[in-house]
Amino acid sequence: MMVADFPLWPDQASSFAKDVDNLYIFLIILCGAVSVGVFLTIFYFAIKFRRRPDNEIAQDYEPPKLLEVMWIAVPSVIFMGLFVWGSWLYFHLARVPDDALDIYATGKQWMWKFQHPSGQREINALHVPVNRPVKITMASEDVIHSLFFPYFRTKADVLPNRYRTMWFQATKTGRYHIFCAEYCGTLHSGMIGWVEVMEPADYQKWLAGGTEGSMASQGEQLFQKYACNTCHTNDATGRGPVLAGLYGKDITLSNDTVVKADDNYIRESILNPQAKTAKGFQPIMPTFQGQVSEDDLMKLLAYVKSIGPAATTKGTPQ
Amino acid sequence: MTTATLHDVRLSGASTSRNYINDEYGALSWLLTKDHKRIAILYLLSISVLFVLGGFFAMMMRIELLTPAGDLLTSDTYNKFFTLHGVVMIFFFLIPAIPAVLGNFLLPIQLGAKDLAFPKINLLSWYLYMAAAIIGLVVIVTGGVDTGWTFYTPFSTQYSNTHVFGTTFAAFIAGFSSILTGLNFIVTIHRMRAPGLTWYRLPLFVWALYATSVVMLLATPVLAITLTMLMVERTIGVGFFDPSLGGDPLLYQHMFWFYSHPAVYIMILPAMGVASDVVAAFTRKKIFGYRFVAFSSLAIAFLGFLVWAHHMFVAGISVYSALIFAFLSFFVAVPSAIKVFNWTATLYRASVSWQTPMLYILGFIGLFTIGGVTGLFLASLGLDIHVTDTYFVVAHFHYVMVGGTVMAYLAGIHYWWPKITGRMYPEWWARLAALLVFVGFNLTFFPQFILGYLGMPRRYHAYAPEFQVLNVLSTAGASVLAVGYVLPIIYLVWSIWFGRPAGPNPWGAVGLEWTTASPPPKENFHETPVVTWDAYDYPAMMKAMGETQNV
Amino acid sequence: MSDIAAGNEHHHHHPFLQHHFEDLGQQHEASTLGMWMFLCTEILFFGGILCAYWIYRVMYPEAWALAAHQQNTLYGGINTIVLIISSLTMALAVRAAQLGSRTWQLIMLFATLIFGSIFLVVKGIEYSMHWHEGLFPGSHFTWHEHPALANKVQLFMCFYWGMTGLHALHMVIGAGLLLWIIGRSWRNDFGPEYYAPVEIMGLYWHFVDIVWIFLFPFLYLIHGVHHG
Amino acid sequence: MADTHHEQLEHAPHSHVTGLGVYFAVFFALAIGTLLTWYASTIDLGMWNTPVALIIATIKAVLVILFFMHVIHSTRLTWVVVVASFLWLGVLFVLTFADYLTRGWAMK
Repeated sequence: MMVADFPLWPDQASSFAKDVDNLYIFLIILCGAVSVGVFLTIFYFAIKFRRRPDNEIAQDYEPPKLLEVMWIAVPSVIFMGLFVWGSWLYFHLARVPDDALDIYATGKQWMWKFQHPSGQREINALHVPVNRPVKITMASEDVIHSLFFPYFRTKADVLPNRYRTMWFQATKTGRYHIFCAEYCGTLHSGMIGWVEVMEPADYQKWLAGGTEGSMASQGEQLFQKYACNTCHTNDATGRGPVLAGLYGKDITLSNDTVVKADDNYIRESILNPQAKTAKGFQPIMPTFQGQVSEDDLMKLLAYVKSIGPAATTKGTPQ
Repeated sequence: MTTATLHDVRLSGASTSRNYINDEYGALSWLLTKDHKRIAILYLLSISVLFVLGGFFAMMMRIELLTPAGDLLTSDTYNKFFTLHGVVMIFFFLIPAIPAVLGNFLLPIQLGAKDLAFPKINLLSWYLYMAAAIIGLVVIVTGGVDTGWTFYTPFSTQYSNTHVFGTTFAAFIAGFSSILTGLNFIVTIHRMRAPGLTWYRLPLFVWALYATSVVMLLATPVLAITLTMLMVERTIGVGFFDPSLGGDPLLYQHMFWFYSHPAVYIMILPAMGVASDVVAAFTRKKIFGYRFVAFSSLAIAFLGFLVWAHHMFVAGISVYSALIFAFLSFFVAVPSAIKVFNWTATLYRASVSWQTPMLYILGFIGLFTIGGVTGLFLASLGLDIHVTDTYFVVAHFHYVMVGGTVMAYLAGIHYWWPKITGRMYPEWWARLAALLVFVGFNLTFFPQFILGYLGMPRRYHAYAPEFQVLNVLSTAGASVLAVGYVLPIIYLVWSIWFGRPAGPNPWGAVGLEWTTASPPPKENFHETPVVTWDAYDYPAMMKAMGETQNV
Repeated sequence: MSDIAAGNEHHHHHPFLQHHFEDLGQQHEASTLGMWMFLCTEILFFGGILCAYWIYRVMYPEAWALAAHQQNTLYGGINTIVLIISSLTMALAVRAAQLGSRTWQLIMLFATLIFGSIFLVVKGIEYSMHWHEGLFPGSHFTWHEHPALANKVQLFMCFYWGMTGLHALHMVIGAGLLLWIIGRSWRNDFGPEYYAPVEIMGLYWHFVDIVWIFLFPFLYLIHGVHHG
Repeated sequence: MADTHHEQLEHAPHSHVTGLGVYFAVFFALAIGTLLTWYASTIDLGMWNTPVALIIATIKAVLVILFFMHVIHSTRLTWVVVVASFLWLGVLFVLTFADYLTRGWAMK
């Protein structure tokens, strides 16, 4: 660990750590100046105008009313600036780059499980390559957790029954904390781990170590195991929609509303298929609620993604 | 007429024979009292006990956090302690502290009324509070609760094995107590003001209590229904926020924070009211920008309802609604800034007395400022992602709640102690305690800002070793703070018997409460006062004093 | 100033004037204002669960329509009318108190109590039907018609029981208060000078009526069931 | 003299007695509203079913508040209290829906 003796902030190990720290430092200077200013002013006044025999009665003095206008207007303008700055950062953190490396995370009491597209699985540890955007798709198996990477200055709550995504781009190799930041029960403080940022070559080497095949291929096996392929055939003859090229597209439902076939749609369509049936198909698919684990769901999702349009139209990520 | 009435400020109330304390005797005369002053005393006693209890949990946590490993308490015990610390301090201390003790005692007197509009309901509020407190104590004794004071689902409804039902039920009942108090205050302020006491002649403490009551009335019912839904879900096993039925745990958070964010203002607004009264009394000056300060209380009460989801920026709300809430969150800081600047400006060319209440309030202004500006860090969306759910948040709200509310509560207790008991507290000890509280507080909570930015999450029983130095500092500060809190309990109790008799107006302050005897008679005033002067009209009073040679 | 002191001595000492009020007018204003404040909290109390209801209704329109279709519109409709009648009789009871007619007061208060009780009995019948149909949420919940929507129908039923249950609880409390008011009315406590308790009772009762005015269409009458 | 201190306050209970006709008229309006809302639910109004039900219910509630609860003859303060409660309820609805209705919006 490269911890200085008495650090005031953690290492800047991601592409936006510096941006977050800049806003932080700006706010410290601004707010420090205001706080110290208020402290000094009140103590200066309290001493200078302390009660003395010749000062039993306060002087009949009213400061100019213009002051009121000033200290309403000036903070308001500063706040607008802060709002814009903070929101710019927030959008930056919410907008996942297209070429990000997909990693899947599951939170459960009290561990973090990560799966790599190539099939590696790890618990309370995460290996990522340096200088490459990494997108994490997350769900919880039980209560709400929060995946927190302090050295990357980012975190996101992990919810049951819903996928969320977060991303970061590590800029420095090393070993950094992973914390759970949303209280989740007895061993909340033990739901911690390490993220290992590696040189791309080392990451490739690490990936090559024992695996049961890529997530997508494991998903494909599950696709056959659960007999999904009997209805979701590769041509339009099946009783269910063709899944190839489906991911990310707009789908018209039986009630004529249009939804996007995103992570959460795929998830819901597996667990509760009749909730949003595609137009032109009978709501005959059985539910898989309680039969597919979160890990397997993510593999199925990876498989559906792998046969999505991105697989054919978009080039290999840089 | 002005001079005549202000003249009374110094002269009336000389007769101390009959007052609300010695008017009747016996336990029943207290337990069945409808006198707002006696009910305030009942609250004072019960709240003090619960404050000590909440402080005990805090101290145990601080001792546990001396070392990185979780070695003193088990994880479960630690989790229960931080939950109980939060529940006890928020629902049983901070929310009722200033309104139910100081507000109850002083509101009718400051209005020149004989009592609150609904004395029986006032007593009922206290019984509800006690019922809630007793349920809470039963929960604690029989095993506690470990959900955090926020009771987030689905942990609270489906995973926790502790007394979630009992605790939420206690909070529910305490909520009713708070609603009834707020209702009583609003009706009293509207309908029971003394002749001549127009809105702009009201002390700012009354304005603050009015704004507080509005928040109590409009926010608390939503907590009540939310906790009811939670209790139902916990009892029948499925329910409103259950993800497996398609329910959304974030909806619980929305509804919870619709109450619990405004609840922050229930805790801080009365503190601001105390600050205004104390600043005026110890500078002998009208508060600069009286109307701005008065209306900023109402502005806070209103804006406070529009910002709740800033507790949920990483929880999974839509990015666009996060923008709305962040924008509004910045603007709730404006009225607080108005107050701070106006208090500061009031000191200019004032006659500042360094007596204990003023010491607390000077500390309050500074610490509240720090608490307020660190809120800007949390409202800045991109930065909030990093610091939310860390010790930064813990430090921020302790600066507001302890540096703000508790300091102001102590200021108010000292300021009105002579009125409540008729006795002066020992000034030297009181100043020492104020100093200890200030130093101990900063030592406890300032390191936590740094800890938070370094990434130490909240509610951690064990932590990474590099966080230890700051945690040790924090624990050291907590022990100083504890001494600072124990001292007033001792000397205030001592002063009831041995304190110097105070007389009706020991501070030379303006206000209806200082025109009646200390302690006040049962009916507050021997005859209904007629108000002809503005709040904090010190120049007029000083002139009156000069004329009667009665300094 | 002496003028005012003199004024203070001229209270007409009505037996129900509390010591800390100047006169009955102030007391009446304070108590109705207090009741309105209380109703304001009630609006937000029911409003909270309504907000949750609407969030899910927008999220799951089919399930909501399907589940509302299971409710017995006839019973719900009868109850709505019954409650409106009871509101009318309550309003007339307040009027009788204002006009000082003890007989009409008692008749109207009794009528209100009876219609309120009819409402509760009908509600009880509905509850027992739903219970036997397995429509109570929890481990015994049964639903076969449209299995894919079972969970969300159960979610709706949580709201059905929760909202009507809270409403029924308010009705029961209201009936208890009515009994107390009837007792005082029997003792001839009320008249044109002093009728605040009857008026406050009325405010409460009408509020409970308003809640039902919204619950009826929300829980019984959602259009849009597509049987597929 | 005792009554002049309270700005908005008249001294006797404000005893406006509403006429019987008004009470019965409101009652019939409420009954018709109930039938109407039931009838509206049985026919397909497209997207208008929900708004129609809401509008009828709101009109009924307003009638009860104004006439049965005497708000129409009450002090300004009572109006403020009534309006404020619905305003705050509106805040709860609008800001909560602001989250749910924009969750699906894509990030550009």
